[in-house]
Amino acid sequence: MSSPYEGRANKDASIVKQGTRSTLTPGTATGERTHTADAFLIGDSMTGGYGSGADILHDCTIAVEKGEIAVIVGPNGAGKSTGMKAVFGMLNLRKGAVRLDGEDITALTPQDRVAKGMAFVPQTSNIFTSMTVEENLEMGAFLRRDDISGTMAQVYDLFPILKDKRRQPAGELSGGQRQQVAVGRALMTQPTVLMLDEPTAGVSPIVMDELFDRIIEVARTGISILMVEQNARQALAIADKGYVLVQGRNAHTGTGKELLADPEVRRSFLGG
Amino acid sequence: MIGDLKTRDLLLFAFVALLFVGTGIVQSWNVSLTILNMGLISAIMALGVNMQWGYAGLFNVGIMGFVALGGLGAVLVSMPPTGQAWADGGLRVLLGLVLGAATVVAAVLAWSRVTRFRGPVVVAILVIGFFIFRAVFDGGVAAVEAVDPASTGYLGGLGLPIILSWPVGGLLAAGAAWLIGKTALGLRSDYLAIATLGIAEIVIAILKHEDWMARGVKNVIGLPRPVPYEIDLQNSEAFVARMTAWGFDPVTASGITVKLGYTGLFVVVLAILLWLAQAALASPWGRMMRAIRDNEVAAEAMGKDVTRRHLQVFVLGSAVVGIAGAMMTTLDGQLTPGTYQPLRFTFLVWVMVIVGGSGNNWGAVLGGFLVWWLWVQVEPIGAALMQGITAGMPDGMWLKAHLLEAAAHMRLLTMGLILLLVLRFSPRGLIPER
Amino acid sequence: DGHSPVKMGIILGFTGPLESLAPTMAAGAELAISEVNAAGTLLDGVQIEPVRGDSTCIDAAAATAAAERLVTSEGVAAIMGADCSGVTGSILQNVALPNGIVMISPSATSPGLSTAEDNGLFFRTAPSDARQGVIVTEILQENGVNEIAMTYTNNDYGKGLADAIQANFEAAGGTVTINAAHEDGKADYSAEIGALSAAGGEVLVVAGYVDQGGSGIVRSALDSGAFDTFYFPDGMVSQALEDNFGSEIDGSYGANPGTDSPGAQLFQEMATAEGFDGTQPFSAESYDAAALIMLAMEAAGSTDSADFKDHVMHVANAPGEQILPGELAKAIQIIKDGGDIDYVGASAVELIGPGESAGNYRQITFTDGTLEVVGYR
Amino acid sequence: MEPLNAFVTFANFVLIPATAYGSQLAIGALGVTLIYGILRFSNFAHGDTMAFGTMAVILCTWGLQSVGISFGPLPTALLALPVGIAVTALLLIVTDKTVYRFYRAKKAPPVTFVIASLGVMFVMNGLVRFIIGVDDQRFADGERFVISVRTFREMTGLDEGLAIRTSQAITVVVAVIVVAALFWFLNKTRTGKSMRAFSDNEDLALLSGINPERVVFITWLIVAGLATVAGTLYGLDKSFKPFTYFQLLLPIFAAAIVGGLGNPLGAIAGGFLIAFAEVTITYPLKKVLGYLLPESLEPDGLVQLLSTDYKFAVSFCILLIVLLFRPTGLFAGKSV
Amino acid sequence: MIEVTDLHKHFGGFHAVDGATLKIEERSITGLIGPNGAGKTTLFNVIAGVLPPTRGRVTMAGEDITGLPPHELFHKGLLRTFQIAHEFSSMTCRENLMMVPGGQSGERLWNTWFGRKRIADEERALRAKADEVLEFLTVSHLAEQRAGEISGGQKKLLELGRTMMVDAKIVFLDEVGAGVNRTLLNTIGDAIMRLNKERNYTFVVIEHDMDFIGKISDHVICMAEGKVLAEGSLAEIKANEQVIEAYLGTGLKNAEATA
Ligand SMILES: Nc1ncnc2c1ncn2[C@@H]1O[C@H](COP(=O)(O)OP(=O)(O)OP(=O)(O)O)[C@@H](O)[C@H]1O
Ligand SMILES: Nc1ncnc2c1ncn2[C@@H]1O[C@H](COP(=O)(O)OP(=O)(O)OP(=O)(O)O)[C@@H](O)[C@H]1O
Ligand SMILES: CC(C)C[C@H](N)C(=O)O
Ligand SMILES: [Mg+2]
Ligand SMILES: [Mg+2]
Repeated sequence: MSSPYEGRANKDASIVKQGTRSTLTPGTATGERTHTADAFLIGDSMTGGYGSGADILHDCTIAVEKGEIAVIVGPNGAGKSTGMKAVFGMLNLRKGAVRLDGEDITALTPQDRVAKGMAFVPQTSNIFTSMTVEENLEMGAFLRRDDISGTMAQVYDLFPILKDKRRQPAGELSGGQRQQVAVGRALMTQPTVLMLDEPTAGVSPIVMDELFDRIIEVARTGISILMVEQNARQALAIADKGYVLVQGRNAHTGTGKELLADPEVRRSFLGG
Repeated sequence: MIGDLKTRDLLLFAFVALLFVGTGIVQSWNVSLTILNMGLISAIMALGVNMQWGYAGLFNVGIMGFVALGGLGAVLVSMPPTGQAWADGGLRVLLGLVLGAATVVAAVLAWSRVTRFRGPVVVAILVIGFFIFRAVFDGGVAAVEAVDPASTGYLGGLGLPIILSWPVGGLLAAGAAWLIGKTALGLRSDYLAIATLGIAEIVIAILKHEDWMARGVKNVIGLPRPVPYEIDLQNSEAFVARMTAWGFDPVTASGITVKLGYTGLFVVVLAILLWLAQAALASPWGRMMRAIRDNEVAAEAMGKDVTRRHLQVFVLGSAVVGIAGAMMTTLDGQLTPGTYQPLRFTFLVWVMVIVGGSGNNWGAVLGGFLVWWLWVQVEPIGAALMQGITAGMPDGMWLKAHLLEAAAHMRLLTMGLILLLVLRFSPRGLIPER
Repeated sequence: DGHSPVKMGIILGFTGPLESLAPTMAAGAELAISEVNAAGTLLDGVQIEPVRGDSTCIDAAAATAAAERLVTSEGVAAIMGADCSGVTGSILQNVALPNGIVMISPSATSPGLSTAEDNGLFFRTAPSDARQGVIVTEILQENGVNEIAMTYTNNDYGKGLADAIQANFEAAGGTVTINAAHEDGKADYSAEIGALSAAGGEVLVVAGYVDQGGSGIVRSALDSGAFDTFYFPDGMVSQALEDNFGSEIDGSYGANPGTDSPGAQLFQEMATAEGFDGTQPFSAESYDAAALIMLAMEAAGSTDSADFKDHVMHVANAPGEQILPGELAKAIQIIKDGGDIDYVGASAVELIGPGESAGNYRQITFTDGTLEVVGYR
Repeated sequence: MEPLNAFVTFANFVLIPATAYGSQLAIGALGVTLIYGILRFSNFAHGDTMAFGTMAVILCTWGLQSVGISFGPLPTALLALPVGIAVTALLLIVTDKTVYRFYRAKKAPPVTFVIASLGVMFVMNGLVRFIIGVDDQRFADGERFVISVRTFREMTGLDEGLAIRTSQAITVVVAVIVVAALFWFLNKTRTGKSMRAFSDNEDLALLSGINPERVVFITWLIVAGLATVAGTLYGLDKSFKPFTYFQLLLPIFAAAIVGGLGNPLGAIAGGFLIAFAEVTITYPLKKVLGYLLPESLEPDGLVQLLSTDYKFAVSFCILLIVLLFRPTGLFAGKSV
Repeated sequence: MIEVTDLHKHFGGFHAVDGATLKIEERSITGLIGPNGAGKTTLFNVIAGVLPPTRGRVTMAGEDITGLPPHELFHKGLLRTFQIAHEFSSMTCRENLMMVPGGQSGERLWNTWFGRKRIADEERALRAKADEVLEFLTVSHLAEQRAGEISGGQKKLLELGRTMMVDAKIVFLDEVGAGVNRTLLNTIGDAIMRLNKERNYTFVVIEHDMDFIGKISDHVICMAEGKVLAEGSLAEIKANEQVIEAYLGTGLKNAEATA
């Protein structure tokens, strides 16, 4: 195996956390500011909405450190996806900024952000339906000039079913298979930040576990992961940081464990 | 019904009204009314297309064919029958047609009933039927077309008042639409489009070629009118006296009177159709149609019979177009199959619908008036534009001569520019769907 | 001089399938107008101002609207046009007739127009195609042809002409192997040529337009060796044939309205001086149509259609002094002096029956790649 | 000899013309299908784009001819092609920037693009007529025939002749090359794939770092090439006249659709299907049968299935039948 | 209620459903699970008439319904939701719901012109019903929002909401839970159980969330490779080695290390 993740996979996660400057205040009080201003990727005090419609996000901050996993949870329609899109530049922000590694990228187009090493798997229509599975993956690596066969092998490794179906148009796949293609496509970019909007929606438990495993591994290579999850308990379990969004605002923020432990969060957002 | 309109929409209608009033003042009321009458007909056509596209998302590019069928209705209803032609071969032609139809029906039945050797049986029925049909039909046609070909050479019509042809034209179009819909409505978007385009071409080809029906490319001219002739008015002392008393020139007044007669008739038709269309659109029926347009699979799963609804709206829309077609032929006073061109009768109507605002009946109507006005007026506008551009150039300069020479072509260019501008500033149409 | 100019509508298909014929036709008419204007003597100093309108050739509604605008808004006193028979009929019925405006078409040749209701307002300087059918048969038979294949442009002109030819030719004992339509402006005529060649015949009669499908048909027929001798009716005879095919069509022949009167020649010289091609179809007829309108005005002493409509036939026909192109000023003078004229013009106008040209035809043939006039009938 | 004569007649009047016409339609349909495939709308301005491209080529050809440059037995116009393509590409790209880009940004539905393309069609239409006029223009030079009827007869001693025009030969060759190249480009190259990705899911293409403007740019570039080549070859074979080019639009669309929109192979198949339908079904077999059958059985009538008046109708009937059985065309096309 | 006998659905050479035989008891809530690509959705699509079966038979209450079109099945009381939400995107959420009930008199053109009074009454009732459903799904505030402009999870809720607009006999739910907040999903689970008890709905539920399946279903079917792999109570299924290997897995390998 020539995986770039190799050899790091089972190291203690605490190694990765060294050097993070996150000074999260434990606790879950609404509106409590956490010190994330100099995080690796941060959508800082974002306010904005679709087109000329009403604001969906209100002064919402999402951040992730290098090599960390940040998970966003919240009720349906809270603005999680909107927040992700905002971070990726698919939305015009009225206020706030997006910074990557200290650099202000608020004005960059999505494809410029891809060039900067960001990758995104949207929640819906996240595959090229008329193209084969393999072409989907190739498109993920569109900006790469080097040999992509290694990465592709890893993706097939991660999602074996895709290998069988690699010549099939992705539009003919089952719901869960599509989801795997979508995540695979993002992995093909070899990103420094991976943003996933509900990657496990519709995937079977075994694949979901595989996926979370791989996400942890990926994070350990120093890649930042920002993801939205409704399978929140599993997701928060592996999260370094968790955000609860409600109506476009930061409602609770904390480490994954803290949020899991908070009875109110559990009851209101995680299904008890 | 008017209550559905917003202030902005009313302003747009007022603007279009202003265009017509302006035309009346600057050019002449006769011109203004001429354009208005065709505008009314265009509005009805646009309404029909909007039903199909705006309500149900059916991309019908065969409008021309339905317009022509409506026109055929006008001839069949209003022209006097040609006695000689009926005597010589009329019945034979009809018999031929019946045999032809019977062949098709037999073939279709065979296709669904016969189990063994289905293909060969159907082919055999079709081939044999075709030859019998040709044998009977061709002779009849030859006999009919031989009757004074320069002025008749066709079976003629029923000699009824031409106004009756409006519903009949609608029915003809509806019948054709039903046949087409039964076969082609399974097709999606552009595929349906080209299929309907082709069918329209076939309809025109038949109209052009089958002289026994409506004289083909030799045209039927001099259709009777639902309104008096200008000449009769001019010869009527009462009319002349009254107009002179009111201070009008009797000749001009006769023209205006006749045109107002048409306007009145057309307005009634448009108002009725618009009311029907609006009531339907604002009801659960309209909601169901929109649902089907948005997502057929889901609508089907929610118990809506998509195929039937498509057929229904396709037939209705086509019927409306057919009515407009018959009205247009009535207004023209002649049926000239050669003039049916997709650009004019299909794409221009589409432009009306899209510019007006697809999915919105009022939009379609507005588009009908506005675009037709433009279509007629871009000619002088284009010429004026060229005059303006060349005004500064010295006489005799090659460019000036060239530009003025090309003025006629500025017509389409101007049309294109205006279309692009309207679309640019109102991409969803002037009165968008809400 | 106190006279405001009187307008004359020139309604031709400036856009549409005959757009390439329209410019020279309009130029012909405007040539007559400028000739009269230059003289300045019409009705003691009336200037005529041409106003163009687009008939589109095919769109009856647009043509009607354009004519309506010219008549009721521009206030034209007469219409020179329209070109195609279809739109001509509709303008006549919907605009000219109701408004009592004289209309002289230079080119609408459909036999159907002969019997159209016109209140004495409609004339044409082109002959009805019924007449041409006779001419064609005569010429073909003189050339010993007994079997022809025929193709016509699919409109009232083509169909009417083809029917007339077929009826006459068959009545005279000939055989028409096939009489097939072709649509103008189509991309490809292989199918038509295939059918025509399979049917066979000594000569192919192409009742079409030279700058439309007609040339396309001839081209394909030559290239595929289907036919090498053609008969060209009026819509085809033109300089363009020479340019397009040169000596490839040697031995072919045809006829178009025209006379051996020096008028035609004169007109061509005038046209050349003016910078357009006077041999283009119906250019001469357009000149004549415009001239007739103005001469009739002079004869009536009025620019009101109701007055001068009755004078058109009179100035066009004998008795009187013969008037050729370029002699319009002279004609006006003669009328002013109470004399009588017989307008001959560029196309040897002789109006018969319902006010249409009697039909003088110029017989031509192609030798060594050039169009040669061999006689008149 | 008789069967040979029959075959030669059939080839001369059916096979060769239909093949050449089919190729002409095919190259035109390729352009339509490409725009549909990548930019997802039916471009009604394509006929006039072809006219514009051809016009550019003609003007350049005249220039070349006037300075005495020629291309031997081949038409000079081929030399002028690159210039024509460049000019056309410029026009298309300017059009895109001023017209279509706006609707792309707005994510307007395809029908808006279609109607906008109607507007563009009107404008281009006026532009071409304004520049070169409405008349026929002939610009073909070089050898007209690869083999002419007379030569053929002399060579073979048959009664019937057979002609192959240079332009026909070139058209067929070009059609084959172009479709192969396009197919390869779209399916095998990175840029080609990115174009397909863009057409499939614009947002996601963005997320993969594909530059939409570049995709659009390249698309128009190729379309300019296809349109100019198609127009020029057609003009060489027949003649150039703006109105005819507009009329070409219909059979071209029919070809693109019957083959399956968005599919290059489909465009080729569609072109041939339409062309052969037009030419074959209305072809009277009288002459062919005359050669094949014994004297006594020779047909009196034309043995024509349908008169040529219905040739267009026939091709549309075939189109309908194909669509009824394969609703997205011969080669499963897309639909928006 | 529903019996599926040796059902096949082939895509070219690929057998998505490969001889599935199963039985859905009346008034049951059956959970349908299985790995991605097992053929669950395809099975739904075949039963619901969206796809024609290659072979096999489906009966509903003894009546053969194989290959009937979806709209007819709807009127027989068979409803389904879509895994990938199929909202009517240009219509408001409320309209999305109001369009569902069949046999509305306002769906006949004639009535839209001459029976407007009756339509108005019906509409009022429908509207109240729709608002009730929206309320239940906690999305009342979206009533006037275009369905194309709501969040992914909200679309799934709307999918579910549509089935609540009519009295169905049997409802097929294709992963209603995917993308839905777990707290809300619990409420939805309660509703499903209530509809089942009070109104005698039969449910077939595809879901990958075992907690949810465990909470609501009395019977679980696990599919794999187009066939029924195992059947029984959730506990039985969870203990089945094959199911664990193909579907459930053994949990996160690294999670503990991280957390
Ligand atoms: N139209 C099609 N053409 C070809 N193969 C198809 C098509 N639709 C589905 N398939 C294949 O059939 C298989 C079953 O798909 P299905 O959608 O039924 O799976 P599923 O059990 O619902 O999975 P999931 O849990 O991921 O939704 C998959 O492998 C898929 O690739
Ligand atoms: N395209 C859009 N246009 C306008 N409003 C939108 C659009 N998409 C979403 N919204 C609105 O924005 C709000 C937030 O949506 P968003 O998709 O961010 O929610 P979410 O938190 O991701 O929910 P879910 O868990 O259901 O995916 C919702 O109220 C929704 O109605
Ligand atoms: C311009 C002309 C060629 C018109 C033709 N003679 C016709 O009547 O239509
Ligand atoms: Mg979301
Ligand atoms: Mg599924």
